[in-house]
Amino acid sequence: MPHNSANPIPAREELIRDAVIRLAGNSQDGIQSIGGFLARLAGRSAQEVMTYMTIPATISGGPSIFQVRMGTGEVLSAGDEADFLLAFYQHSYEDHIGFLKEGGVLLYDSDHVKLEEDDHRFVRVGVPISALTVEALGGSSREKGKNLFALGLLSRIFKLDVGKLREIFKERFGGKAEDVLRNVNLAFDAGFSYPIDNVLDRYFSFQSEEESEGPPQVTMDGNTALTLGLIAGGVRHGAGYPITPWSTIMEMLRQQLPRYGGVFVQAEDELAAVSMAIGFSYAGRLAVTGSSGPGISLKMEALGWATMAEIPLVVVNIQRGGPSTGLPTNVEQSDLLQAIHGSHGDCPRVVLAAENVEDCFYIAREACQLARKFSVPVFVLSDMSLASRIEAFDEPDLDALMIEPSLDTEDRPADFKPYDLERITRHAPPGTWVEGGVFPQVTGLEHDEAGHPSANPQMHAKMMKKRRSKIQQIAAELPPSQVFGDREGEVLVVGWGSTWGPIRETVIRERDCGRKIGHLQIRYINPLPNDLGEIFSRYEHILVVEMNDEGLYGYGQLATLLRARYCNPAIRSLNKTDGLTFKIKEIRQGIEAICPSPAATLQAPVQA
Amino acid sequence: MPHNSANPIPAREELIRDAVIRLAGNSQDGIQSIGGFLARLAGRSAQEVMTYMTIPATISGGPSIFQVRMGTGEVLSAGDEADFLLAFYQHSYEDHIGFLKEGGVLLYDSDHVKLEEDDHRFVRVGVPISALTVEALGGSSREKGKNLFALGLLSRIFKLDVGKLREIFKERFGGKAEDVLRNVNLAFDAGFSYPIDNVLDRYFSFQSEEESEGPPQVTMDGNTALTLGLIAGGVRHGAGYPITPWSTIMEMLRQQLPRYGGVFVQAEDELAAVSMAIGFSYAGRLAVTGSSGPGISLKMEALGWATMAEIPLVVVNIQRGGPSTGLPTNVEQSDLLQAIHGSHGDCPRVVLAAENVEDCFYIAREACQLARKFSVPVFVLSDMSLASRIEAFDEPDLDALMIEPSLDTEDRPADFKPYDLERITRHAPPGTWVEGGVFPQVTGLEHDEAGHPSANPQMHAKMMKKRRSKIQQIAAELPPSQVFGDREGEVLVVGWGSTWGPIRETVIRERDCGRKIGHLQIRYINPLPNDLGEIFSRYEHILVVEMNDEGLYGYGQLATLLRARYCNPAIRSLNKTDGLTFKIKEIRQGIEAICPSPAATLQAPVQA
Amino acid sequence: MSTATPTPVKAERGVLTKKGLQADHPTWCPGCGDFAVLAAYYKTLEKLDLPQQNIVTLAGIGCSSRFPYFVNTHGGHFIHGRSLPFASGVSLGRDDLHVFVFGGDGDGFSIGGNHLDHAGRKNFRLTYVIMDNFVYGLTKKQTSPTSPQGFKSKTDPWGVFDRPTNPMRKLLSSGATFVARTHATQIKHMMEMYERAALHDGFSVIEVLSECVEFYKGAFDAGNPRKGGAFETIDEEVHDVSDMAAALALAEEPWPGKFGVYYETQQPTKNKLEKDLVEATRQKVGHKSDKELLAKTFASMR
Amino acid sequence: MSTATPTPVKAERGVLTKKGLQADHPTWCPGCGDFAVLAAYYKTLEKLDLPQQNIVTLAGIGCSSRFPYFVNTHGGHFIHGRSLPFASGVSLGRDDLHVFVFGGDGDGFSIGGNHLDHAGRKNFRLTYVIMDNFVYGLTKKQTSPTSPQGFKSKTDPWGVFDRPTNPMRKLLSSGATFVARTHATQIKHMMEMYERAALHDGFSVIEVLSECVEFYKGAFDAGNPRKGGAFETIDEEVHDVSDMAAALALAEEPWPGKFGVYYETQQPTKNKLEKDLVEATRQKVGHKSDKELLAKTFASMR
Ligand SMILES: Cc1ncc(C[n+]2csc(CCOP(=O)(O)OP(=O)(O)O)c2C)c(N)n1
Ligand SMILES: Cc1ncc(C[n+]2csc(CCOP(=O)(O)OP(=O)(O)O)c2C)c(N)n1
Ligand code: SF4
Ligand code: SF4
Ligand SMILES: [Mg+2]
Ligand SMILES: [Mg+2]
Repeated sequence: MPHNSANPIPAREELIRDAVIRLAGNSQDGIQSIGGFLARLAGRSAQEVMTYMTIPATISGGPSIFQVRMGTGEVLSAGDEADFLLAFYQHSYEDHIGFLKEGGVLLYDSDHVKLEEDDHRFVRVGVPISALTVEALGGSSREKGKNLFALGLLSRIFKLDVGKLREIFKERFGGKAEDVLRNVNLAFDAGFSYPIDNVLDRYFSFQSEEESEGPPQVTMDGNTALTLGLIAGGVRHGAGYPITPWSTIMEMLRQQLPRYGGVFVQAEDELAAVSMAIGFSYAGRLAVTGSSGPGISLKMEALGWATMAEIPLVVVNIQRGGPSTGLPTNVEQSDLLQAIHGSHGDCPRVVLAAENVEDCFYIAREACQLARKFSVPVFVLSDMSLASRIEAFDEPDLDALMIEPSLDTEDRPADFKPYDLERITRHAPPGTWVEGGVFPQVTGLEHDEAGHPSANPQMHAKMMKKRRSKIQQIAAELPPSQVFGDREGEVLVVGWGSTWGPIRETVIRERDCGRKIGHLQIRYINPLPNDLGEIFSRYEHILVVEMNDEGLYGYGQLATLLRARYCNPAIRSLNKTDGLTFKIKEIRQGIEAICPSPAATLQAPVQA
Repeated sequence: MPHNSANPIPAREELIRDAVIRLAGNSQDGIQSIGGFLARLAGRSAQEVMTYMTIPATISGGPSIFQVRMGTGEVLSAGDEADFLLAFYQHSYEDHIGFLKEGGVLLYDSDHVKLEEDDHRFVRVGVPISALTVEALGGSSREKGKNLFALGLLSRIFKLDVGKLREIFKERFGGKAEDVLRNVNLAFDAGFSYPIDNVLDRYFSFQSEEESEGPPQVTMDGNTALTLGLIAGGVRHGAGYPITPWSTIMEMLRQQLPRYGGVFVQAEDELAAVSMAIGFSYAGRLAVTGSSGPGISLKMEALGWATMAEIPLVVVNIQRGGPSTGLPTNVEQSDLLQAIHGSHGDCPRVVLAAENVEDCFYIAREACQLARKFSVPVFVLSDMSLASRIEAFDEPDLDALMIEPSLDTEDRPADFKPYDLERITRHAPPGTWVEGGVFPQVTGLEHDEAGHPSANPQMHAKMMKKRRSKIQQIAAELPPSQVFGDREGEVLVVGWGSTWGPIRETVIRERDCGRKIGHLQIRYINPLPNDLGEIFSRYEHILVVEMNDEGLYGYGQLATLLRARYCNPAIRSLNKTDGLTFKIKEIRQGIEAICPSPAATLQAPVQA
Repeated sequence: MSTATPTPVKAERGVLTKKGLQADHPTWCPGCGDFAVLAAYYKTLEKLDLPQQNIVTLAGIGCSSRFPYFVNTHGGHFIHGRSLPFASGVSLGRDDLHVFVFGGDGDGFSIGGNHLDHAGRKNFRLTYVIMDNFVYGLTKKQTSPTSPQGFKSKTDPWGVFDRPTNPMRKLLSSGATFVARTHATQIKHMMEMYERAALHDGFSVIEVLSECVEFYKGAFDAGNPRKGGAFETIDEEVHDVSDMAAALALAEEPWPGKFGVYYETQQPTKNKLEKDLVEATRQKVGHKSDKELLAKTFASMR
Repeated sequence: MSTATPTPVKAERGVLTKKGLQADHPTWCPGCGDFAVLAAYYKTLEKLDLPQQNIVTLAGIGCSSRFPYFVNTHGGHFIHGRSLPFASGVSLGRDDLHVFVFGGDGDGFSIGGNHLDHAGRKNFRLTYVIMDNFVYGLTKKQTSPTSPQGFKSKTDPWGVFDRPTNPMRKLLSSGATFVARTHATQIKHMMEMYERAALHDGFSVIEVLSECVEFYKGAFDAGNPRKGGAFETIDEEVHDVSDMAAALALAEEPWPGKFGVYYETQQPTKNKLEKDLVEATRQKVGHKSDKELLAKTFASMR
């Protein structure tokens, strides 16, 4: 992080590699915006950053947290424990003090929080945040601006780049009434100039990192990255229905697509949404639909049609806690088997899963490519934690990645068949002229090559094969799977989706302790890559880590697929369904349970 | 079969054990009714019978067949080849002559069919069926009655019990205008008195069997049996929407339930149907909903609610060819994984599958018991072939089996909790008084024991366990799995649903050839019985036979579950998706492929 | 006939009171119109003094649909848009219950719109209250079918341009046998509508304008005299509530339109029609026991 | 703006003829009313002489919905009840196409009823023909929402007792901008309705009474002069087609009611509204290329 010479902080500072800061308050307090500002600042400072947020399920607000982890190395998870806790209220303090690590700093609003007297595990710093904010902004502000006051405090403690922060404020609030930006700066300055020196004996400063040569960093949450990935992949049409946490994708598409000449429709329900999206695709406009849990269930019938009729489509599922209405604002990975098997009949389709925020962009784009190339519906699985988590990543190279959509109404020859058994279907949308003037039928009934209904036994078997083979061909074309860490050894930890970060961090730590261990995150879930069997054979234990239920027989959903395919009893599961992301500690315990290592080696780092 | 002394047929007869008779014509010709009469007659004669029917998918009719296999031993499948073919039209002859075994009898309507001159593999018997029927009934009848004429012919050839047949006519047509029954008898008599002796040199007669002591036989199709099973299980309420081949169940329930004080509603769609059924169950009336493929997909969201809210429900799926609209009048077993995994989230429920027509009754009844006892949705899987196939079976003992429904609005104590973690939920429907006057909430949100929404991580984990454990408890209570044939050996053939008959017959024949082979039909698919692993360990090969696709990796849907659970690579698959039931030959070839036997031994019986 | 009849009303239960009816404290935003809808429901139940264990409060999904948690009756929080078929099953399965359904405009007119049409024409005996706030509250400000043109939502940031559903025309068209409209700020009128709806023998539906202060502040000021609007009620001396064409014409009136009962007719309920069928059929089969009836069916298949 | 525009109309294509429009021989029962509906469609297309490759014939599921197979245009046979949102996507995705949708009363009024309401109010540019036969044909005689009371179906063997949907009231209530009614035996009238619907710039819907000879013979004789019925058409000199209340009143007339255009209004189509939005937005962003636009978005997130 570049040093800001205008910053008048004296020198008693401590260099740190990364810091986990948890902000705990109510959702109305604008906790998310402090988090957002910090994340963006980190991105602009070529730092890694990851955020983690919980939102109350009720509208009227309620307890909410935002956790930021920023650092100069690679930041892989939001952190099991916090180095700093900023508590706005008594409940914030009580509910979250358990997350503060021993020796950590507890900052609290002394106007609202009363501490337990005899708890001396932490550095305790009380600041009358509410009173000082009201003072700074004038009495009418009803404590609004506390978040900016707190940001000022943090900026001072962490020697943040105030110049860059003010730029970010300007971008964010510049368009609004003038006094909005002025108030922002007033509140911020009040925090920044608070004499924190008197109560805190250290400052912190992130180890400076070479300003890298690479592309600039961009900072956004997973739903934004996914949306931009769809646009880069050439999606210009779509339809959806609101549901948390999918809604923000549909809102952004609705707002963005008109610029690109496209349109997104808020439909009357998810059945209409998926049907309309299929209509767009049938008309030659690769389309997206999406939802979360309940809404995805409603799309199952129509999705079967897209497989049968061989129409390309991208389907996004931002998973949340289930079953049924479940836990709408918690994370879970329990819709995997539905994505593969949720429609009636043998209904092959592609299922991909994004590893992290950056990957939300790349996988969405790849989904578009696969959908088009193989004329098939492609599921993109993300989840609540990726949806709202903010991360910084290298700005994608659009010169290489941008796919301009095109409408394929090229003439078709007289022998054109919509369901040619010799070829992968390439849908001819209306407007396409067919030499000889016989136009294609597209249908959800089993059909012959011309699209006419057929219940001929051999034809059904052949068409089943046609639909299955193209998915197998995708598998054949997949890049080799990438194992991180040891290429053979005691344990291979396997995950999918957003468990990527915690697993990676765990594996790094375990290797530091001398364990021979690898990490494989599966992005292509249906079809699975063909090289997994060989990879699995190089490890004594395969531990599949998933945020879903252990099921009736003690293994999770991805584990079901892998065990069925490889009949390898070394494939075992680590599951949980508590609505929270995996902690490093939990995964380490899971590894320890199937493959204990000498106690002494492990003890220390697990506590770290 | 008892000898009918009024029957004036001379003695040149051949005793046979069973006969496969295929009737091929158009659906308008009333082919089904000949089949139905034959089946009922067989049932009344303590004979075994099985029928097999294809229906054209279009309304305006078209080629249709009905195949009857009757015999004195146990009849397990409808037969790979026909002993007799009765062809009404040229297309009937051309399309079906391939099914007639060499040396078999080809009866044909010489008014409509012209034979290939030089094909002398069969005994060929032409009868001017159309002309003689018109003659018998008078000119105005537009060839109606041909079916009864043909039945007359068959009665003569097979020495059927004409007295009993006339009784059946009377029951069937007695209520109608007098001349209807007269015409029936006229047409029948014309066929019966046709001098078939002049052209056919043999008669056939079924080996007579001791008239058994047991209960009388009843004859019906699978959908009827399933409907009666629901009634015996205490279902008095339900809702559905028409779809082939589910519709006949809903029609029968709609007609029958009012007698029992119940009601069945034809809803506006499947989403409404499942919701209404859940409403009945919530109100304390165990209810059924059902559909086939597309309609089942539409129920997935609401079914998740029933799992989450812990409401009992019976869900019937009469499977047909998929995906999408697929093959509405063909058979397939491709909705199994959807039944288990089709709803979003980890959503445990019970899935049962009926083996044959008789089992449709028993399994439907058992589904009601399980739903009630464990307050959970229970799927009953049947399929198109069971739905319309007619079989005779022992009349169930209602004294032992009948379950009278009761409304459980017994008072609940003051500490009553709708989601007590210590107990299996027993739903308290409205009308129930709770001591202390605090009434329960029932919900699809994750909740605490009182039914109040809760996103507490530990509570979610506990409730997931509660919902999972009761399904595991069902597994613990299942009866031991029954293996037929060899208790250990080379091959265990495993099936589910309607493949029971063809597999059983195959295994009998294979054992006759000296192979050490067993048969296990799995009726409880979710949860699976706990003793399968031990059983599988006693065989070299486990062959899972299913009418669904081999999937991306070469195994079917039940095989996926079994391979995942047991990680036993000996579990392999025999699949097909041609919309037809398995032939004995196909299964034998599948066995041969994984486990070849000395060629000489096998050769002869396969041709048999 | 084996379908057991419900247990008799408990003697020990007392008179219904607001306190006895309160359950969880509502999680709605302070100022949300839904509080008044709830208060009026409590009062109506107190007035009607129904047996508490026979009252059922059901809902779909939405802010408004959290209703059941706040009422101490048997409660069911179902899925989005399907509360009507769910409630219809409850009503038809148990004619002794008093079934009330609550939900939002998205729940009722968007995803659930078709069920309204069919529950209406089939005339299930229940009361359905649509708490219309012209916006999606729970999912935070997307366009609803009733959002007026020009309203700026997250899915129409430039202002809604699709023509909205005409709620009263939709309700009338459904065939519902009691159709009324009220405003959450007009407690007395709201209670009157509830009471008439609850006493109506058939499918009764009420649109209540209930403001979402978080996402659509001031939406219904035009119908609120205290905010300078006009709360014009229907004069049933003039308007013939049994005249469908007249009711439909009322529905075409410009915003904010009229409040009160638009339409009411007496038609046999689905509950009664099915009950009559059961009675006629039971009569025909000689009131045999279930086992005898089933045995007879089997015998006919020998 | 990168969304490519469609290829121009082929010069080589000839004038549309019945022969060129015929495809598979219909699988309907001999005498089914649907044959006439098909014939009138051929004739209307001939008369309009649209570019053949730009005509799209779509359907749900049902006897009537097998329509696309019998017409030589781009055709899509979708799933039961969802043909309207499917077709709306086709229309909105490609404003150069001529989208026609066919389906039955079950498809349209039962499972698909909600989509009608929303496609109507959003006014997608397409023509929807409901081939109403008052019964479920394909699934063999169950009650349909339009089955009249007393009709004996397999699900109401004692005669339907639920009140049926009033089809015209439902269509009008949806907000469709062109609503008409015709009878399959009245070819000329049917063609006139088709043509006006096809030329209407918006969501046009026609109910055509098309007899199911297999399961509901004689259902529409009352509207067929050759069977002693009355085919009374609407006199547009008297009936103001732009008056919704008048149209709704027409819908309340007793069976067999009137035939012709009940309602027509000019409202901006969804197609146009979205196109205008695109144009205004493209203007605002300076008609930049897709890559430039996306790059700018990324840059704002640095
Ligand atoms: C199948 C399904 N789709 C979407 C959602 C998300 N969702 C919950 S409530 C709601 C709409 C809320 O609006 P409204 O019904 O008007 O109720 P309000 O919150 O305004 O009272 C939506 C879309 C869901 N829970 N289930
Ligand atoms: C989701 C779903 N439910 C049910 C069906 C079965 N189904 C096919 S067509 C149809 C209704 C047919 O009636 P209608 O729409 O009036 O068309 P018609 O055959 O009378 O022309 C039904 C219920 C289906 N294909 N898909
Ligand atoms: S968001 Fe609106 S509808 Fe929901 S509780 Fe708040 S004010 Fe009420
Ligand atoms: S069943 Fe009826 S609607 Fe279907 S094709 Fe036959 S006559 Fe026409
Ligand atoms: Mg609302
Ligand atoms: Mg119809």
